[in-house]
Amino acid sequence: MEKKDINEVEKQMNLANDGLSDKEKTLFSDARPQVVPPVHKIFENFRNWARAQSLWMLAFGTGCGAIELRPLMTSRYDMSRYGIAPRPSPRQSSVFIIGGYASLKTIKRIVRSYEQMQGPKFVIALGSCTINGGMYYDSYYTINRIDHYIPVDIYVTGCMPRPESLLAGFNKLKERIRAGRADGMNKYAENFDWYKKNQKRIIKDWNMPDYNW
Amino acid sequence: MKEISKSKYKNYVADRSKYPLLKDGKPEFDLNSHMFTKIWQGPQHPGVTGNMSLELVINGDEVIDCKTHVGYLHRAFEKLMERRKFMQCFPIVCRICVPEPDTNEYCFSAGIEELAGIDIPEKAKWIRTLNLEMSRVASFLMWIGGQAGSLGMGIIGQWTVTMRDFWLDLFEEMSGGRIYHMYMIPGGVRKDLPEGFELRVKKVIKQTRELLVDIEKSFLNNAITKSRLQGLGFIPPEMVEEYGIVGPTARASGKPFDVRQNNPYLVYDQLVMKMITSDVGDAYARTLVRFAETILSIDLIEQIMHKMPKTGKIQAKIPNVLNWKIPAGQTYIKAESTRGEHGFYIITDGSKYPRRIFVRGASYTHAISVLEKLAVNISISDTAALMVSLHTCPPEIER
Amino acid sequence: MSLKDVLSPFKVWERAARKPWTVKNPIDERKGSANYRGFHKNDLEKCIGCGTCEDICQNLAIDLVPVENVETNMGDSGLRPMIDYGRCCWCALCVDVCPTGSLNMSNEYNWIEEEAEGFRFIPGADKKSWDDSDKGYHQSDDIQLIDPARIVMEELEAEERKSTFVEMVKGYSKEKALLEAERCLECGICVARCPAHMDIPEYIKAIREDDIELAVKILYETNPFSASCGRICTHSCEEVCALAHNGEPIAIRWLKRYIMDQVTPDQIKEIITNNIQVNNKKIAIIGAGPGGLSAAYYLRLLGYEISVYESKTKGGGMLRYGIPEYRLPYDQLDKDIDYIASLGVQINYGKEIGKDLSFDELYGNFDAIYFSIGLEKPTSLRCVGEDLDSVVAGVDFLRDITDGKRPDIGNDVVVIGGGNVAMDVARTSIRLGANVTVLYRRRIEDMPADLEEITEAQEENVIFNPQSLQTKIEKAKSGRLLLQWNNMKMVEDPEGDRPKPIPIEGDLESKEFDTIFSAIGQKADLSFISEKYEEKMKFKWGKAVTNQFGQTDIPKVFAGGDVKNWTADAVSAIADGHSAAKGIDEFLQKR
Amino acid sequence: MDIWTKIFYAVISVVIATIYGLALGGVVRKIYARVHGRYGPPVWQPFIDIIKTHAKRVAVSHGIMFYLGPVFRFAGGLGTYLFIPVIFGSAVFANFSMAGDLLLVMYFIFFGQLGMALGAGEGGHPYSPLGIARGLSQMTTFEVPFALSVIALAIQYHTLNITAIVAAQQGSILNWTLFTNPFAVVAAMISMLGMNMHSPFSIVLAPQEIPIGPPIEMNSSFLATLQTNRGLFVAAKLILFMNLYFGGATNLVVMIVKTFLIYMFSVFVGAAFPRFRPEQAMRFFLKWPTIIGIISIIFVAYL
Amino acid sequence: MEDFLNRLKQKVEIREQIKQRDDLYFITIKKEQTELVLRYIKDNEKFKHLSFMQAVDYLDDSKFMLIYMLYSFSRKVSLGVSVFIDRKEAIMTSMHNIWPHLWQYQREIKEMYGIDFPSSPRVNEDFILESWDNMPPMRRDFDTLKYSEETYYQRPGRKTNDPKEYMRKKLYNDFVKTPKLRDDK
Repeated sequence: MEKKDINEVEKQMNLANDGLSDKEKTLFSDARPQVVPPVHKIFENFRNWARAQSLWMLAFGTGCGAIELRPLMTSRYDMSRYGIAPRPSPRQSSVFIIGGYASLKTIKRIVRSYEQMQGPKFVIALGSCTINGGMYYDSYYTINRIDHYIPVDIYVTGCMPRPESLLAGFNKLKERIRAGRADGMNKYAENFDWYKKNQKRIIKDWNMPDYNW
Repeated sequence: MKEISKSKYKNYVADRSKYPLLKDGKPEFDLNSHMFTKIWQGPQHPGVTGNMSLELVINGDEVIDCKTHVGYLHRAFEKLMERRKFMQCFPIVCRICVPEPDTNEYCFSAGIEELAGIDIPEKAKWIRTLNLEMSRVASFLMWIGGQAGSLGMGIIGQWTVTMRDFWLDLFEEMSGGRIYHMYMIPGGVRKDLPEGFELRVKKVIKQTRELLVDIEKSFLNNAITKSRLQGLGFIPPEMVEEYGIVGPTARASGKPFDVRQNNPYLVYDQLVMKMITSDVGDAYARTLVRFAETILSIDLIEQIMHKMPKTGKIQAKIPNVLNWKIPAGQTYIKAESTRGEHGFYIITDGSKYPRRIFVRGASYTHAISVLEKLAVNISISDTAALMVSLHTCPPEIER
Repeated sequence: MSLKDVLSPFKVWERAARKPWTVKNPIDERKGSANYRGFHKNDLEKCIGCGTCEDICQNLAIDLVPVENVETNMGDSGLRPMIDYGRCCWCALCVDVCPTGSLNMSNEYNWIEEEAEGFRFIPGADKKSWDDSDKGYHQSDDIQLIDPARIVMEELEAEERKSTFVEMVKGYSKEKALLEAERCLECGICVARCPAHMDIPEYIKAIREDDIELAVKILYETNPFSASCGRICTHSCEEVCALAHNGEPIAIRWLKRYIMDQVTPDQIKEIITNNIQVNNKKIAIIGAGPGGLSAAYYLRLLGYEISVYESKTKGGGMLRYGIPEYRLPYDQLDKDIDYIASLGVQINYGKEIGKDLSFDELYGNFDAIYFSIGLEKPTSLRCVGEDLDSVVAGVDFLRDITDGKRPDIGNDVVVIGGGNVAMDVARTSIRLGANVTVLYRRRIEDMPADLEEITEAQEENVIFNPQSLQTKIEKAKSGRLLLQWNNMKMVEDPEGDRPKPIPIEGDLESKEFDTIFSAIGQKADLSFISEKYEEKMKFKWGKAVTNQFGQTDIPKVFAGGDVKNWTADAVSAIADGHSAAKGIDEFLQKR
Repeated sequence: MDIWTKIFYAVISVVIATIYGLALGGVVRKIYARVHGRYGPPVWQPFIDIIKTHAKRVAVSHGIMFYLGPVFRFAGGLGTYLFIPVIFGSAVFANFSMAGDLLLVMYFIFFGQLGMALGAGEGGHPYSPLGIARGLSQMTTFEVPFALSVIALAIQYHTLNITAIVAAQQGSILNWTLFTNPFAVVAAMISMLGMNMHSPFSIVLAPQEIPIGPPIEMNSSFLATLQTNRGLFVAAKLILFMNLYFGGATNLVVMIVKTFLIYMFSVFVGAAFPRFRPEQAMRFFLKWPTIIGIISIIFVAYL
Repeated sequence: MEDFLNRLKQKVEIREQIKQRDDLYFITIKKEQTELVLRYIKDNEKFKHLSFMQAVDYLDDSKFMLIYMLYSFSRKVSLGVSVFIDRKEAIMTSMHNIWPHLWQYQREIKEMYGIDFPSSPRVNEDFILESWDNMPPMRRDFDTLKYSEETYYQRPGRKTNDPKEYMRKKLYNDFVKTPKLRDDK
């Protein structure tokens, strides 16, 4: 009786990684994401302050929004003044900017990149397309709302949002981080099954590990 | 340019004997042999222009095989346009190419006007030309930054993108939008130029010219730039027509293909311009050609500002856009974008909706067939530079 | 590669000494340009909720929703656009297309939310910081996405039409009708304003798609007198047309006429096939005018046996006897009446209730009675000498013309009054070769007649003599009539009503005329109703008081049309007939 | 001196050097930003970055070596630093300088890279081995002119003790190696360009081709260790160069000015050029700097 | 240009010929003669540049139109060569031997319209779409809105009103129901 319970717990804890071949299964972890609670309040406040002051964003132009990231990165707007810097590797980034619509092919990469980012991680969704489909609401190949696939912290509307809006979005995100409200990573872990269900519903050829830690 | 002897290219024609057999011009490789590594560049990759990916098979640093994967930005524009009224397509088309939306706007509007039999007023033509040339400058500026950035010289990118931003300010003033201008509406343009616009254009032109001098000195006349780009991605003239190569890329290989001069549209026949070509055909030649094109576009803007009629109507009469039906017909409208021939093929069937609109972007062949061919046997360090030197723009490939 | 190539790149350091390009505080310092397409704002007062913005929006970003403090009325749907910024692409087509110009854009562009649900708002109603900004993208006159100008209707030239009773409006050709139909925005605000609530956008759409059959069907759903209405309707629908706010309204009336011009009576019978389930209940209808016959039409469709009693020899009522032929040719009226008669409606011409047949008899023999009689009794001029011989009531004159008589009215005639009847009389007199003067108490712009009637009359050289009150008519020595009038001045009404005419003391003028027409108003002749019923029915200012379905206080008796309505136009009478048909049906079903 | 005092002093010195190195990084970013035409991040940004990276809640590891990689790298930086006398004549900043420390330091410069290579290779990302291959091969080539230059120095000063080399340069500015053996300095400064991984020799970390190369999989505390090391290691290298070629420093201010100027040299070059391909870089190092290095040996040995 | 078309007419059957502009002509040819015509006008008539190749769906006629847009740099004229193929048997000869970059258009058309080009390189690989399991999306009988609504989540809470119906409800809801003479669509 006791043994069976453990099995069930394990089953729930571990992911099947059904999309992978047997050979690949050994290469990837089958662990689920875990909720990591914040540490003691004073420490956490300090850490949150540091997190807000040093935002490394993933250099992944998922849609047209990437075009306004360039002015923001360069001299006219100079986002480095605010501690924001682009970072090419998802492992080291903490902000994911969804630059507008995400096509079916891209959402797969978005999910993968998002999962590879180390928590705490934040998502800024740019443009109408991420909120309710935007002008591609009837397209067969773009998703309509990004918050069904990954947790989103900040929405910036516009088509495209100007660099200034984006900057304002970053400011809002900083406020949110400092207030300790930006815990998309834990939200993702808590509702993991729901997110996974939504993702798998649209990504028909799921040939990657269930969770890319 | 001419001092580069052809013998230099021999360095980049690899010794094939150490690699496996070629089949259909592509090597067959066995990944389990530990001789080859497969790596993906993109879509999450800073070196790839836009959102596309390269599947590279490498041996050491040398690329053995390259496959381009596109479709990450597929939004099904052509499908969406089939279920939108003619005027409703107008906000959509500019999204097809993000860095240079105006060419799309022009092609679409001109196609609709041709099929509906509308003649646009003279002033609208001049404003459209101005808009197109401004967008060329903006797009080229961004491209120079990309080319320098792909070689690791971020400074140029910082400068040019900033300068582009000053051009975007002009666009904003003119059309009310920074990136997506939505300015060339079927029938004309949406607003007249604001007051004092000419002065502000002149100011930005002055700044840009100064910056281009700086860039020429620091980037083009740079020993390392030359050593990286010369001989890279050599396109022989014979290849140009076979592969459908157009625009500056074709011109850098000595083929004078420029839609603006071969089949003048709008008011290009009233402007003085010369064909910029080079007979070298490598990435550095393309860089030089595009750089000269930037200056040419600025010259053209000055000419346009000088010759443009000061007053006049800016829109022809069009029917109620909600019920606009266009008689059945088909047409192909093309224009010269920064990447080359950009065209809209439009078929109407007499209803309120277009039957089919196809968008032909120059990157379609450049980024797939041509890139896949040129990328073989170069160093993996050069893939980004090669891709940028072909000036690919993914959204216009997959649309 | 040369030494120069190694040294020249160090030029980049020159930049380090210059001032950076960076904007210190972009969010505050960089507002959108004066022309920027930022967030929407809407002038709720100006907006009429027509939904054109919703139609043009290719993103389906706009919903029309009811808004507090905005009432629905005839020209305003009471709905206002709500914009979903999860859809919008800031193309500003909605701004360019807005027929009233109420929707505009500010130059604000910063909107950040932590929850995605917050991006929906009603511009104007939900207060936003940018509501008062005057910068941003506005509608301009430079471009037109909807054509504000109506397709010109061809008419006979004034000189030509002065001498003939041939219809003066030529009607749209197919191309022109299609072009005019193309202008329609399909908002549907006109439907509410039309007394008969005809489905105007739908039949205009049918024209656009060149589906005349469908169009005829739509017309007959609400109006069996479309051929006539297409010519003489007062077209109040055009007043509320969304396009009327910044241009000319759609020519709804002419388009209706265009539909009916395309079909012959036989074709109508083919198009509208009705399967009438006859029942054995009988209904009497008094008056074969538009009201009576439309009630007959709808009741017949419900299967009742209809007997229509008409005192004159032909049907059509005031359409025939009040409106001259050049405005409504009799064959068009016959077309409508014939179709109704062909359904099995029995029309008894020349039967006058109260004379040939008593009201009591009708009351006894029929299950229900509907009366819809015209206003034929002229009101008095209230001046000395109005009962002289050559002082003729306008309605009587028009009736005579319809009956084919050409009375001798002499060379100089005067028409007293400013309504449509006055105009008809004046213009008919012109066609008989007389010089016509119109005498009216107030100013020309105060005239109750349709504006186009007045302008057309002016084109036909009718002389207008406004601000004159007739005071005396007497026989002149020449045997003609001498009309004396008092010039008036307009005085502002302290209560804010329209200005009132006041006689200028002693400012009298007079002139000789051959005939004087009185056309200052008419009322219904109710003498046919026997006294015992008249007492039970209520009348107020000479108009029957009924419930909304035309039922009078006597349950079996229904009334409608001019005898009930203050508007007293054909389409209201038709609408009354329609609703009375429903009332009668319900009344008889219940019993 | 008591060994414990020495250790205590070394700890202080390491902390100061790390802070200095990181701050230098911040300053250099500001300078780059100026060339870009912008203001750039605050000078203390590198510190916040390190705190932030440490504050990550999850740290993905790919195995034991993955842990050891950053540790080796840090050990390399630490080792390099600990055997370099920072300030001539200062007890606190003398570190563990001893006879033959120059060889040890050169070994440690190499050691950190190798350790990093092991750890990064464990990450499993295909870009890591590519970056490692490039990094190690490039390092081998820039070590050649540097080694030649150091040999020249050893011949010139007849010692392998850095303190002794510094001591030999005291007295007059003309005693600096810069003036006594300019060829060795040129060769060493060129190889420093490669060592600092600024353009044109930054292909190892080139984000455009192999996104930041070897440390691509490094995250959280691993990355923080690497970042800390970057501060320390840069400081160590600069101090080494200052000691070997520019007469060392007798106090903190001189040290800061000199190392800053040395660093500025690579910044000055780095801003103006794009980067070489790996094989171009290797060809370059094995060509001119090596020749100059050999000349420098000939110069000191026979002239 | 007219000379050229006359020359071509002598060789093959031209079903339709349209002059759209001075620099744009369209001709329609028989499916069997496509390769012949394309080779001939490329090699002998200098229409060397292929701007694009695309398909158009004529659902009502149960046909696909394939169009090859050629351009001659010496004549400075574009020529659209169109071919009609049957919609049910959507197979076309691959022309990738004539232009080396034509295979990618054929690959796209295969994916978007389901027209097969046997022997065209990589024609069966995914091109733009990935893991697509529905009918080829560019076919006119594919309803993209329906697909999108069924597959992707719409944000709830949107409701709109038709002014006509809303005014009816508010102002004259008690007005008579009209006899329905129209057929419901």
